[in-house]
Amino acid sequence: MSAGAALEFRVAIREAIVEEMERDESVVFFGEDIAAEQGGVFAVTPGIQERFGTERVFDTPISELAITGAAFGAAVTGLRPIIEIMFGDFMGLAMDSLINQSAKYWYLSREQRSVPLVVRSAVGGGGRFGAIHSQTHATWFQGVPGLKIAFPSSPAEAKGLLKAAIRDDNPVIFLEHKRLYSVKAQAPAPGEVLPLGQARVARPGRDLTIVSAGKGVPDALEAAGQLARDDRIEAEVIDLRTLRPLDIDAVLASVARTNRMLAVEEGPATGGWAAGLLGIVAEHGLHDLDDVWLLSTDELPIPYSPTLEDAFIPGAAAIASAVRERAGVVVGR
Amino acid sequence: MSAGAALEFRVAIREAIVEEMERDESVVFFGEDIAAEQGGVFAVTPGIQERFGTERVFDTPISELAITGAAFGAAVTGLRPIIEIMFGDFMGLAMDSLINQSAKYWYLSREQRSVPLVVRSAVGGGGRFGAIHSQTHATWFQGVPGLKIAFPSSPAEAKGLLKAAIRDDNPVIFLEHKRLYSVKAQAPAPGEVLPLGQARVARPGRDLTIVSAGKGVPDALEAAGQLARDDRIEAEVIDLRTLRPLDIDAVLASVARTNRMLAVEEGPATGGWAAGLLGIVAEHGLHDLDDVWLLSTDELPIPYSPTLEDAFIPGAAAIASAVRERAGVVVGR
Amino acid sequence: MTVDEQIVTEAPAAYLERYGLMLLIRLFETEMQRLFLKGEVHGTTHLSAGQEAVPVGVCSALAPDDYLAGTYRGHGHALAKGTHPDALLAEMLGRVTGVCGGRAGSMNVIDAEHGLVGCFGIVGGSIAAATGAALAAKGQGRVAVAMFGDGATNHGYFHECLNFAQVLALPVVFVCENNFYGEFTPMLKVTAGGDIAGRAAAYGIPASVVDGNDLWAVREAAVEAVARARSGGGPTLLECQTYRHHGHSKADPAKYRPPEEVERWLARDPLGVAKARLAELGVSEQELSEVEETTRARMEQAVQSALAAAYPDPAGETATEFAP
Amino acid sequence: MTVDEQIVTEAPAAYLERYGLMLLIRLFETEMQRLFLKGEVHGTTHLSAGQEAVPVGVCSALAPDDYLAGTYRGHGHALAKGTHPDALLAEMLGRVTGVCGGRAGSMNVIDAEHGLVGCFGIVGGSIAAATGAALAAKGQGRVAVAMFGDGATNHGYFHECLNFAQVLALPVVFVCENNFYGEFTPMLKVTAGGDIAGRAAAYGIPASVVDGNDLWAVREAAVEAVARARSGGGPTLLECQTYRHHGHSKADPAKYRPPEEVERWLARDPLGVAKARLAELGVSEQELSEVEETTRARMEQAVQSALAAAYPDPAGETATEFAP
Ligand SMILES: Cc1ncc(C[n+]2csc(CCOP(=O)(O)OP(=O)(O)O)c2C)c(N)n1
Ligand SMILES: Cc1ncc(C[n+]2csc(CCOP(=O)(O)OP(=O)(O)O)c2C)c(N)n1
Ligand SMILES: [Mg+2]
Ligand SMILES: [Mg+2]
Repeated sequence: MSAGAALEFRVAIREAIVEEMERDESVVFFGEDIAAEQGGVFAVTPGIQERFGTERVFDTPISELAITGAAFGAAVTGLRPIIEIMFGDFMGLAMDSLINQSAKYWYLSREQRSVPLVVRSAVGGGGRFGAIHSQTHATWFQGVPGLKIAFPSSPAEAKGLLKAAIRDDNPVIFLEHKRLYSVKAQAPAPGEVLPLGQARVARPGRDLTIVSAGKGVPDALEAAGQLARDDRIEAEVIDLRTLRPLDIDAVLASVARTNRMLAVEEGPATGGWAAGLLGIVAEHGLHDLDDVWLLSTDELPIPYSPTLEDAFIPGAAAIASAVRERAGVVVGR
Repeated sequence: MSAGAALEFRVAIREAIVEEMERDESVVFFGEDIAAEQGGVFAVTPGIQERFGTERVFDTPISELAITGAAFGAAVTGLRPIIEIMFGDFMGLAMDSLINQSAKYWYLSREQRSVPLVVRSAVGGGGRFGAIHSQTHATWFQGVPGLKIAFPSSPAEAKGLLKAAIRDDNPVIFLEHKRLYSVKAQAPAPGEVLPLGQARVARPGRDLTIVSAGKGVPDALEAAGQLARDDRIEAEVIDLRTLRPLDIDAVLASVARTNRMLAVEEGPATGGWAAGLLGIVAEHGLHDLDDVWLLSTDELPIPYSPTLEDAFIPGAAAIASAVRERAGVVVGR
Repeated sequence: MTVDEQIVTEAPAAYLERYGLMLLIRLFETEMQRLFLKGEVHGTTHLSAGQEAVPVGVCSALAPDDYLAGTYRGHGHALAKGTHPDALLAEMLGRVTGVCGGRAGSMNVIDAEHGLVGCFGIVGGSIAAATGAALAAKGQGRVAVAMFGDGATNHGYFHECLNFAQVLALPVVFVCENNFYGEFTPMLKVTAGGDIAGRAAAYGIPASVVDGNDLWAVREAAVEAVARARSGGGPTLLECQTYRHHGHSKADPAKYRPPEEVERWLARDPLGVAKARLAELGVSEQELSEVEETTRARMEQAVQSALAAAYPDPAGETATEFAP
Repeated sequence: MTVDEQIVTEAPAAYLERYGLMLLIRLFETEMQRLFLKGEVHGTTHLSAGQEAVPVGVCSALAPDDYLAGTYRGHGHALAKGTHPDALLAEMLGRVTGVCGGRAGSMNVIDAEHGLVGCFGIVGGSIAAATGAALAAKGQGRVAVAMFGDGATNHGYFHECLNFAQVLALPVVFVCENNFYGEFTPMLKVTAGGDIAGRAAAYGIPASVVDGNDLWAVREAAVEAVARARSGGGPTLLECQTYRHHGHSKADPAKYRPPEEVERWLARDPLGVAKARLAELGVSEQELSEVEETTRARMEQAVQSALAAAYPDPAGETATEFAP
């Protein structure tokens, strides 16, 4: 990532859409209330309709089945749709077409056509939105071959990954953590497009590997800073970037160096991506491992009340103390 | 399981429904074409409407949103619905109400009401039904707190687990592998109700643990028989019975004895339940483990053509050779 | 007694009480806004000020143990169905005395004791919940009501459930609060055909367009629909035309609405309409102010008690994933 | 030239060719049944014998590069849109020469080269696929058609997509093949209102009821609807009433249908109807038999070539999860 002006996460998303729409006429963008003056409920996309017109950018009825199904149909006949399913929690309504049409088309058609399609949604807890506006839908889709799932951790990552997702010829589920929208950080180099399916070392370290994605990455980085400062523990932080495909090689390479791995997920352990990652790492790298464990949420819906929600979601402090408790004695100096 | 006459899997399901409907007036049963003379496309439920009348057993329009939503609404106001979503592949259409209404109600209402509800579907490949009538939807739902997921492996298990699911006060997703419907085996003791959330040792063994669910269990048992006979490898087979909650303790106890574990899933490794199980086992039992690995499917949709489908799905032979290849030298005698 | 007779012969006192309930909702929403700005209400909230006549009129036609499924814009739905304002407000503030112990929050309130099946955060979810409750209600002699917005009528839930309910002749009333906007998008822009009540014809369901700012009109339509449902006549769709005084949610200044339109609707504030009608019916200024005073005091008491309540202590929570 | 003029002035030869196509579909279905019983077709299959006039009439109104989305009962949809019978049959038999290399099978055929967006195994999926194709088609001067059954009109996909398409004035034609049953369940038992074409009014979409066993009637309605779509007039719903000669799928003997009903429909076999009409138009016996002979030979050739083809070799498959 080269130097640049500070970029807000929501603006990074907007810039990626605008740049790709300028680059390729076949990119279209639609969803509920995304074109209206506000530019969606998180004010991510104002001005885009004004810029590209109502044929390429439009509001739809509240119809998740139609939005997703229409995006599929359009994607296999020449357009490259970006759609917004406002909150990830609504993705259950959009699931059928994604898994039974978009995800399978390339294979079933014996490669007659691919399905260039991006589905953006706001995900995650911590915003006091309650149980039905705070979920992260990644795990509902992670087991579906043919889908990619991207989960950026910073403004620069958001821009680079979204540009990649729009250019990608496969259906990409794109997760935007709502507590990142207002984060400002270094902009990427102009035109930068990041690879889908390639994790990155967000912070090198020798004592253990912390793997996460989305909002978990800045939390892990903050925890790593605390651990380095207070406990002289040097944690390596891996940003998965995509949850499908999973860059197992990058994780294995890190674990081969550190021998310890903590996976941090804002979601329950059972059926979560973090447990699955541990499993695949154990399968391939068991003899490199001195310890592996998970930091996840309780096996409960996400609560509304601030006291409950704060205790529910693993943040930097929880990550740091998870490391201290389980590995402090062994790896601390 | 006590001795008894041979029972066909589809009849086991039917008997469970009939017995529970007789036992409890509030149990109702509806879905698409389940009441019609045929009793559903797999002829599982003929005669039930005749027996219990059209108020308690009825056919619905092709409306997965309405069926699942109505089942939820009925469950929190005094009925105990059993619904059929014909093929598991259609569960994407039924997902919203299950995850956003049924799964969260007990918690969000602060235990005002529970949601006694069972969702039956036919799942799995091997029937030449193609990519969109062969999926197993367990992993789409496994990460959703508040849901139970049962996956029986035999007629007796089907009957006992379905009776438990109907009596359970929580929403239970019930998977019926379509290649089990015609299996005949020992009937359970009359009135037997099996626990949800408790795995069972389907075959004891000292050399390694094979964990599976549903159709994978008879396959693993067959493989274990071959391995014992041909390779003098004694595999312990664990039938998970439910994929949520996961009976980690049972798996850990087995692995503590055998030190090796193979998880067999008819589905891809990425995002699958088997990888997640390995991960949680690794978290809690790393130092008991000499080896862990997965037998899963390619990361592709399920193909139609017999040659492709047969190669795609891991059966007994694939399980046996997976064990021979990875563990034969170490544990074989 | 016919429905009309029931409505007409009712004493004005009953309407005065309903006016009090409408006012309670209004005051509740005003407090919500004030408390939101003070940081006491968290996340987001959807106010129903301007729409009070709909839930109050509808619930006036229900028995206490009939079922109601409301939406994320649900404070009025809950209060009209009987949820205690103290418990509702405490829930909004995330306090342990909330009707759901602070777990649910503004969009997901459940109050089974008062027949509130729930408020549903998914557009269309209330339609499905009420359809299901009607399945149970059928055997219980009860009726179920779904509240939902104009935007929800474009959703698959609407279509599937109306068809399902009619096929099974379920005792359910579908009440569309048509406030002419779904979030920032005008109803006519996304609703083909432009006619919500008219959509009922597709299912052979009787429907009517109701002045949703007139308590009397809403009540009359609801009494008829509820009677039909209870007597085995199946579902009804009521399109109650109304208007929200605020934006969609706390973050929305609602600049997309033409000022003349807003003014026109403000001039027909359901509270004003009801007050005028009560005067016509001979209710005195003093009777009115008494009710207003009581209501204000009730609301004040709700605010005090909610603010005084503790936040839930995560360490003390005994939540279980599953019912035993 | 108006639509009516187009239809009327067309030479009988064009209809003779279409008759040949209908016959091809019928023969295809007959072979499918025979081959199923021989174990060459696997899993399940849904035959469309009796419904041939619908896809043939509809596709006769389309340009080759217009889009069609069909269903699991899709052999007729694919053949009418131009899929080669050899490639289609080979797909059914799971052979490597199949249009999808044997990967897709009976319910999921895709033939992009011929504008067949796909056959969709999810009820209602074809409606969504065509709606989406219409989004692209709009800028391409093309039209998209959705084929679906009566049962699909109770699905959320139907409602959401018709509304969506009308709001955006998309160039799409919604063709309901009303064969009066969804699996074993009579349409009237689960379809409130009992009127499919009538449902279009909810969206302000023009609709008509069409004799789906009369090629001429279907074609006429389709030509008009396609012209409307292509000229920016938006969607149309056509309810084509027809009947399937077989059960729902291979396992279904269709005993739930009253014998008189079956007989009534068999007496109006679309092939018979077409033959009689062709005779009226002056097509000779000999011309007819020539077409029949050619069609039979074409089908025979498809069977031979499909049976001669290899099964895919799993070891040789080069499938990738993702497009590069
Ligand atoms: C399925 C679904 N899609 C989108 C949303 C986001 N959303 C919340 S309210 C709303 C507008 C609903 O409009 P309407 O039905 O008219 O009800 P109103 O808010 O006007 O009362 C939208 C789009 C949601 N909650 N659920
Ligand atoms: C969403 C969904 N639900 C259920 C099914 C199972 N199913 C396949 S065909 C069918 C009946 C469809 O009836 P109709 O739409 O009238 O079409 P037809 O088969 O009569 O051509 C059903 C229920 C399915 N494939 N998809
Ligand atoms: Mg509205
Ligand atoms: Mg039909």
